[in-house]
Amino acid sequence: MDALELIRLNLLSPMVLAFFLGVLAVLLKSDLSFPEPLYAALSLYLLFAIGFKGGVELSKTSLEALLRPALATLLLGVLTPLLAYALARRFLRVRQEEAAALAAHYGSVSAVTFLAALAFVQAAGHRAEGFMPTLVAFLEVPGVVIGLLLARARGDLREAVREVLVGRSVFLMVGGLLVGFLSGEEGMAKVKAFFVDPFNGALTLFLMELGMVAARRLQDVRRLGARLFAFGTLVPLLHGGLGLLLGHWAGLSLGGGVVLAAMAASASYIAAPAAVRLALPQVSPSLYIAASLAVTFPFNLVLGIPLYYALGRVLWG
Amino acid sequence: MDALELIRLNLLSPMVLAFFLGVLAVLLKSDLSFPEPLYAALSLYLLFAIGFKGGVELSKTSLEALLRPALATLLLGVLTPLLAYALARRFLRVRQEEAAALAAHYGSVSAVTFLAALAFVQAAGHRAEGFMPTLVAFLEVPGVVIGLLLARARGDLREAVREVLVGRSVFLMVGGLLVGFLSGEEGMAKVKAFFVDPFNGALTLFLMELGMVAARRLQDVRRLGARLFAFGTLVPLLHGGLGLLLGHWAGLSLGGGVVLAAMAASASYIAAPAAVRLALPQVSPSLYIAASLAVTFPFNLVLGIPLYYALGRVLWG
Amino acid sequence: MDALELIRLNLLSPMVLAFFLGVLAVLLKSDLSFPEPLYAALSLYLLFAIGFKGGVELSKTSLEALLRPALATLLLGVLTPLLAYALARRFLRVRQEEAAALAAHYGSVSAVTFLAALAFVQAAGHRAEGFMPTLVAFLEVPGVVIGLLLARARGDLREAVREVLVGRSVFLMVGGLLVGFLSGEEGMAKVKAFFVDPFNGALTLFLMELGMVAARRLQDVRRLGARLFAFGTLVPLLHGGLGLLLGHWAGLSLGGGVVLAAMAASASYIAAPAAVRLALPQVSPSLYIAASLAVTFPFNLVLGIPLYYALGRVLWG
Amino acid sequence: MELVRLKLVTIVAEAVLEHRLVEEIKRLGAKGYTLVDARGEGSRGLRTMDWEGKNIRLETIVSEEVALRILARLQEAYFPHYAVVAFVENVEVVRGDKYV
Amino acid sequence: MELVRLKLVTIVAEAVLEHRLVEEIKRLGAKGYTLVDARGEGSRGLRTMDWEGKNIRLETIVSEEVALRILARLQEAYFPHYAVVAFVENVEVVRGDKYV
Amino acid sequence: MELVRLKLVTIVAEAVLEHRLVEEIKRLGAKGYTLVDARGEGSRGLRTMDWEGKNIRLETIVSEEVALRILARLQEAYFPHYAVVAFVENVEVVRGDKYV
Ligand SMILES: Nc1ncnc2c1ncn2[C@@H]1O[C@H](COP(=O)(O)O)[C@@H](O)[C@H]1O
Ligand SMILES: Nc1ncnc2c1ncn2[C@@H]1O[C@H](COP(=O)(O)O)[C@@H](O)[C@H]1O
Ligand SMILES: Nc1ncnc2c1ncn2[C@@H]1O[C@H](COP(=O)(O)O)[C@@H](O)[C@H]1O
Ligand code: NA
Ligand code: NA
Ligand code: NA
Repeated sequence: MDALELIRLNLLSPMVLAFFLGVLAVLLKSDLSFPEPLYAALSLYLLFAIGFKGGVELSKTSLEALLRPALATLLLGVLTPLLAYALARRFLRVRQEEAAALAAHYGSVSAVTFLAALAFVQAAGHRAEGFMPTLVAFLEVPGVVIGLLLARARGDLREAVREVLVGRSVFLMVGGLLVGFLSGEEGMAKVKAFFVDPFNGALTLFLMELGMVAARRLQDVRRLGARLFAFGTLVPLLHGGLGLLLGHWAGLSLGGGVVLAAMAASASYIAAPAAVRLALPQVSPSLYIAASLAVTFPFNLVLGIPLYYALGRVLWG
Repeated sequence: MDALELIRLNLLSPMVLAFFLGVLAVLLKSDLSFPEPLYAALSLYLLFAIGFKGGVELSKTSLEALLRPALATLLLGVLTPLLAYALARRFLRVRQEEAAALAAHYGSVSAVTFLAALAFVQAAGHRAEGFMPTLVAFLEVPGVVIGLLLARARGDLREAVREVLVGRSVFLMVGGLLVGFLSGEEGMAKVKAFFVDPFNGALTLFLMELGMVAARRLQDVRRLGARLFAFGTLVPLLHGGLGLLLGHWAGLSLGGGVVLAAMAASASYIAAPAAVRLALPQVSPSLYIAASLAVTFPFNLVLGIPLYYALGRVLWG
Repeated sequence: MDALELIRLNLLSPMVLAFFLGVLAVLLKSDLSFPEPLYAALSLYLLFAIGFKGGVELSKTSLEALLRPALATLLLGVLTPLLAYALARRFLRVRQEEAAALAAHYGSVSAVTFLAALAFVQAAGHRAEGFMPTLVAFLEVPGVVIGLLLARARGDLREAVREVLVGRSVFLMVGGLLVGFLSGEEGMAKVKAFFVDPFNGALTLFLMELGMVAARRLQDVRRLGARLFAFGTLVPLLHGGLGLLLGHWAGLSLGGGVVLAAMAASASYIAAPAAVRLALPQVSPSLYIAASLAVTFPFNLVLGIPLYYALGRVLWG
Repeated sequence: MELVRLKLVTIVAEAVLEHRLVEEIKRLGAKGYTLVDARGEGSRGLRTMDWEGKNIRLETIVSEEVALRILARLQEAYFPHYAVVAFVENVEVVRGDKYV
Repeated sequence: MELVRLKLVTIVAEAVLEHRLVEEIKRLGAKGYTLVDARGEGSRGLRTMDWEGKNIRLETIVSEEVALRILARLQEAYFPHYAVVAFVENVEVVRGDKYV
Repeated sequence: MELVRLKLVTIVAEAVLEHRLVEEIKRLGAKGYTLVDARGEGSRGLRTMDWEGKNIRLETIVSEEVALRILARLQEAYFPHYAVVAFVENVEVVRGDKYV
């Protein structure tokens, strides 16, 4: 399969199509809307389920296998926000705090991009390591911390770290991982029909909603101009490449490496915005939400993931 | 199986029983209530899922097979509102706008009746054509348009058409159809456990809620009298018969013909009420909501669908 | 398997682990929260599903088998509130209305404890009788009635009984039972993928939420002191033992006996609090909600159920 | 357009009282009300959205006389035991006869 | 800190009117609004949270002039046919120029 | 029945501020508050119910002094950067000592 074929396959998956359906709903001014609790329920379900699945897998792998991947992830967690910061300052020419806000977002992870990457590699016949959800937690935190440090927003730093660590995304994923790890295959047998089988369908609905939210942000991108668009596509390519290299170095499988690349390439739009909004109120949220949600997220979903996979196949040989 | 046996089978399905349980909850003044977002989530799920399933089937049929059924549906879309209008004027002796409001409802489709009919023919060992959800969209719009034209509510006509076309019911069903059509069997494999297997169960819960809503409208029917009751049962019989004939002419299978009949026989209570309420505010909503939701919907659910099936078997031979 | 092994198995089930994850979320001040409609939707689903499953089973058993178990349950319904009242007066030294409020709670049933017990005996390779959900309804009502009688809150008695009987928990469970009974195996085949297969997973999510609610009540327990803690663990042991004896006398299977014991041992925290709050406003709700939700519920979930099972195995031989 | 001065009574109470309070205010002369779900904190501690603790916020536009009757009834039967708060404001409405 | 006196107009209406009412008040000069979902009862009977009957509660802080314009428009185009209630209060705000 | 005049401060703000604002008003002397979820539009554009943009509507009954303190604090620390609106009304309550 060449890259184009991969992109086609990816484009025609129900998940990606549902995302575009959501975009369409907004463009056509449909009165379609997801009740807010449905959004919350789906994200809760998806995060816990992915952690749980990972935990069950983890219960079957040696913990020492986790060491190098964890190290690679922490390295990514330090490098990517700095990279994003430098690019934002030089390329977007934004103020220090604005660059820092962007760094916080591009240094941490979008859980849905992570899920989409998992689904993609699975559909391509590979499987990622069971501990990947743990790595998400490792990658989520440093990005936000370094972002706030770059903005010299020290006052709120401790609070911000705490908020990200026990924030619902990280908590649910790590919590699910723990539950899965402790209850193992036996536990899995009991709840598989709820947490595993319907997973991709739930993800499809969720992506429809995300498509609507992203489309509503499109006008912000337009206002902020082409540079933001370029920033939102180049940074993920850079971060994704870095993720592949480090993943390869860490001895991950091809599947795991691609997922790590997608994680590095993604920009948070749940944990980071809340932390940044509180700590850096002077930065307009349109800047970072538009960039991460309306540019980088669809880019990764549609082109990025198949691309990292194509590159990964070269790298893994 | 004779008609009585069919009715018995239908009556004892979990879906129909759940509807009556909902009615009972209201009669017993139980404090049972569905949180509004659950209602919204279920209807979103059901509409998208049915479209999706249809789309996957459609990806396996030639599009020319769609031509005659589409024509038959458009014909129904023009005839049924006119018929309903004439009957309302002559038989119910209501004012012009009131008859027009009723025409808009009885000319378009109730998505849940459509779903119930699909489930019924499936349980009876048949299957409807994959493109039926498309036909729902074709039938939904003309009814409302003609209804408003009959009321001379021209001012809002374009707006009303747009609202029905991109309104959530049509949008979700057609959107699901597109997603299913494009992602095909491969897509289906990924999300079957979410959109297909649990479908009837979700429909059961939804019907419980509809039973509660319908029961709350029962007092409106009582106030409006026996004529409304007669109108709400005779019109579906007429429209259902017409639907069977046209479906047969169009070359649909028995399953498809019965579903088309149920569609024609049903009265909208989502898209039409919103459009009519805005365009014809002088007509009391109790009139059309009570008729379509508290009379026609249960009639179709309990008696109508098995009846159209029994007639269909004669017609199809 | 000895008792310790049973406790270990129980502790490591996803359901129990999820409960503790919920507790942890509150202790760590995570911003995790369940949208209220999700809580309502899950409880609606669980109650109806359990009734439905029971109803289908019931349709295969002779109704006379129900007689003695029903009698045993009614006996429990009278004895347990009186016992709880006496203990509360003597041991906790609370006022008459306070003891009565506690009696109402410990005399009726916690639906989730019931579900957890069912899941436990099933995981241990047994099965409870299909009519158990009916028994829940029988046990739910007398407790509240006798509780209010003990408080001499006669004025509201009839209203309170009606409210419990048609209150959503009893109504959904008995309603589901009816639907299951009438639609039988054929109905089951249609909706199994929704109401049966994903059940334990949904219960897992629900228990996470309950863990959060219980943890928020922990501070109330601390304020009310060690006596309340002792009361909240001794009463279930007593009631559970009584339940086992009566279940054995009634000829239930081991599985059914253990579930009946767990029912007797449990304290209501849905139907009873609402009824008691309205009828006995002078009693602070912290007293009974903390006792039943933050002490007795986790006690039963973690230790009680395996214990009743261990005892049951002795008794059933 | 003629504006009429009336009273807006707002009651915040634990959700379990919804039906009772609606009955009470109707009995005391209110012709309508508007209700939203709420959460809050007061002397009895945080009332979260948990089923057992959520609040409602009930508004009714009434004549001064009915407003006083409602407050008196609340003071007598609800303030002592239940988590209830109420306040009164002056409002102006069109179609004043709709509310009295 | 300087407080400015303005009018708070509250409109309770059937949910189907949401978009229209928002357009109307903006057209008539409102610079912002706040909206919550509600349920209620009035002369047209109980409006529950069922999709077809839920209410919205819309608030907007405006100058007296705009308030009167909004009421006049409601009286002309909405009160006769729709389930709509509206009332006006005096409020004090900081940064009064934000609202006019 | 004695009615006491107090101030009702209503704050509409982006939801992310919920915890902070509750802390602030308590620190400044509020004895309770009532909170509902809301959506709205103002100078910073539409704030929908999407997680990142929803609003809260917070009410607290306080003495005039506390009301002014709250407004001052909002003006100093919130108005410049956050999407926040606040207004003050006169209300009458029974049991005035509950609120001060
Ligand atoms: N000062 C206040 N301002 C606004 N709402 C209040 C105030 N005090 C109490 N409440 C509301 O009234 C409910 C019951 O108050 P309480 O009886 O003091 O616990 C609380 O949950 C709040 O929603
Ligand atoms: N007196 C009232 N006080 C507060 N809200 C009211 C009042 N009357 C009506 N409403 C609200 O306005 C809506 C429409 O009222 P109506 O047009 O009288 O049916 C009702 O559903 C209530 O939410
Ligand atoms: N004039 C107004 N009347 C009522 N609410 C307003 C008004 N202006 C703003 N708001 C509310 O305050 C929030 C923030 O406003 P802003 O800071 O102007 O974007 C909006 O989302 C609205 O909910
Ligand atoms: Na990243
Ligand atoms: Na029709
Ligand atoms: Na009990």
